[in-house]
Amino acid sequence: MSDVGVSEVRCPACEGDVEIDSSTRQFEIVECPDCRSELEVIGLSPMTLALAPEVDEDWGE
Amino acid sequence: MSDVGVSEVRCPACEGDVEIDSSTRQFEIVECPDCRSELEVIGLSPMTLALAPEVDEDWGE
Amino acid sequence: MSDGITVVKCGGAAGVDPAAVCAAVAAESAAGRRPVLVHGASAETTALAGRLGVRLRELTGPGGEVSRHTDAAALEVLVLALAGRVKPALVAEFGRLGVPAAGLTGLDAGLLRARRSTTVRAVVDGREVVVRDDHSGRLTRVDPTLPRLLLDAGLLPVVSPPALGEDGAPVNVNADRVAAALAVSLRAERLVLLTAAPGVLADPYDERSVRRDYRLPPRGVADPAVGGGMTVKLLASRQALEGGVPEVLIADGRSGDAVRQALAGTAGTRIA
Amino acid sequence: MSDGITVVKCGGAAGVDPAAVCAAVAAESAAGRRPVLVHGASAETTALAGRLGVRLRELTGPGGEVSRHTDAAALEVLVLALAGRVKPALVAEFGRLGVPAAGLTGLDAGLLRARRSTTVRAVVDGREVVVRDDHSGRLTRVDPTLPRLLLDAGLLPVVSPPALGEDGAPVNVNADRVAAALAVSLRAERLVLLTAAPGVLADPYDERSVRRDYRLPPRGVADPAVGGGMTVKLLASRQALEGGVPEVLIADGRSGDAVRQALAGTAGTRIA
Ligand SMILES: [Zn+2]
Ligand SMILES: [Zn+2]
Repeated sequence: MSDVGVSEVRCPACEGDVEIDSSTRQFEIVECPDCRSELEVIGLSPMTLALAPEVDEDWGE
Repeated sequence: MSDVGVSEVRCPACEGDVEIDSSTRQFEIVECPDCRSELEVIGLSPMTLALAPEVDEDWGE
Repeated sequence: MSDGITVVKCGGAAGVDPAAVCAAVAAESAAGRRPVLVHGASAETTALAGRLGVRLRELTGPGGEVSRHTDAAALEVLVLALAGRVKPALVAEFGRLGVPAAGLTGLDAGLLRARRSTTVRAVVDGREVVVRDDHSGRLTRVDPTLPRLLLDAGLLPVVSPPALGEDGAPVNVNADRVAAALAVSLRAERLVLLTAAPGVLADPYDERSVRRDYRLPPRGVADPAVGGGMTVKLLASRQALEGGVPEVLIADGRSGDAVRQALAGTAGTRIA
Repeated sequence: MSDGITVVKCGGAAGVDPAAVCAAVAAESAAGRRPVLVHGASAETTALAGRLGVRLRELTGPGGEVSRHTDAAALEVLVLALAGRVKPALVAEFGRLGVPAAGLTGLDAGLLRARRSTTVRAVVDGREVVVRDDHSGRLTRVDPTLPRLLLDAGLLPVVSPPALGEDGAPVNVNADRVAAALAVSLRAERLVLLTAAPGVLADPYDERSVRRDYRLPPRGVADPAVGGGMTVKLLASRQALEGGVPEVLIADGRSGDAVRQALAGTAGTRIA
């Protein structure tokens, strides 16, 4: 059982509110409901968002 | 505790008798008391002797 | 202008027989052609990781593609397997066959340069996350000077990842893509990608359904019949064709006969 | 005729700093000299064997000399350590320093051939026995073609055991002897054997007692002050001198300064 709470965090792109539930993990990607930016959870306490990095396409062996 | 018995084996070089005690191990080098040949124990049961191979001098890394 | 170089890529994957590949490639060399062998080490990496107690993790990309997560421990095992096990075995096998071969990794003399993907996206437990400890990346440059020097001296280059990263650390790069990029940069006449199947199959569950030819779609490689490890082979094929390699084959590496037929051009799937 | 080649051998042994050796050798290369680096991997072999759960056994020769028993499992670990760990690390370090280097083992293109010692004598638990599963042996031939090709192309060869045996299987050979034989075959100007001591010591317990010169006795290397790993270095030195290498140094590999001084000829013991 995980305790699912919700916190509201400011979107770094549009300053809108993004709801993050407490089961979210570090480095997870979330989408801003207002501006549709992809955001990365770069810290959990306090909950901190940043614009998600671009995708690097290639994988190795 | 090892049970130390002695067996007599024919020297392959001079046909003299070589005494081998039962603690002798496979591949051990023994010397013939008569002809001074170096002999290798190539089998334990039955105890079998052969002329020991020449020494290869070099070692690796 | 072509000078008769054939780049052959062998797995990697369990099922591809290194001795069979060496025998067929050695015959190619004896016949006066100029083969270059590129290899991976996936089966050996898995085995060695198990013995070393290193857990190899997989990442699922956002598009569903599955790949190894090359964290620092996995990179160490990968380099051990590629350079310390598969390559010496292949080079010794060529030596036994009387074909002088020389092993190279991408670290040698700037052969393969890569840009490490410092951030990759993956799906872990259903959640998309950013992974920052991955040591794989994208080939940025191939310098054909050293393999060409060896070829001109009558030697058979045996090439594998890793590549050298911008910070001087090894970077895991895909060996099929290495083979394609090397074929382009050496202006090879042919690229032969060996795999544990007879080629591209019309029905993935029926090995008799091998296609003689496969035309890549204008974009992507999407075809419901083509999946798994074949996707990266098709991407590598496209890269080679677009780079001017006249002939690209995907063929069976599981037996000496199969490899000989592939090198003779009488088996496998020709990609166009 | 000499063309300015210096063969530098680094351990192997714990205490010799690979980054320091690379920096000093890279500077040598930048100064227009032509270094060749030969390496062993004893510390890495021990570490890797521990992680793989492979027990490395030692053999005591009839004369009391102690050596590793290279059984099949030990050979596998040794090749992993030499070709899969130490060599990629050295080559990547040279890459980081902007010096194009290429890694070679004796398996490459017939570089080092050896005759495996199928039977060696050893003392086990006080009894002299014949050991038949040893995969070490004696160098029988060095082909300088490949390292010379690399040197002529401006590359720095990074060379190590194993050698290729007569049956096509890898054979463990001593890296100091590899360095000496390679120096002879390349007609090197200098052989520098780096170790975890400042050179040959007059008093083995006092590092300040380093000899500036050491004259080898007419036969053997017997000298009560010289023991352990120094013996094989002196045997290798004799081999190099008898083969026409004009200058042989045994010097400190434990710091960058020490290696630079050795390469400048201002530190270490000059063997004659
Ligand atoms: Zn927003
Ligand atoms: Zn006798």
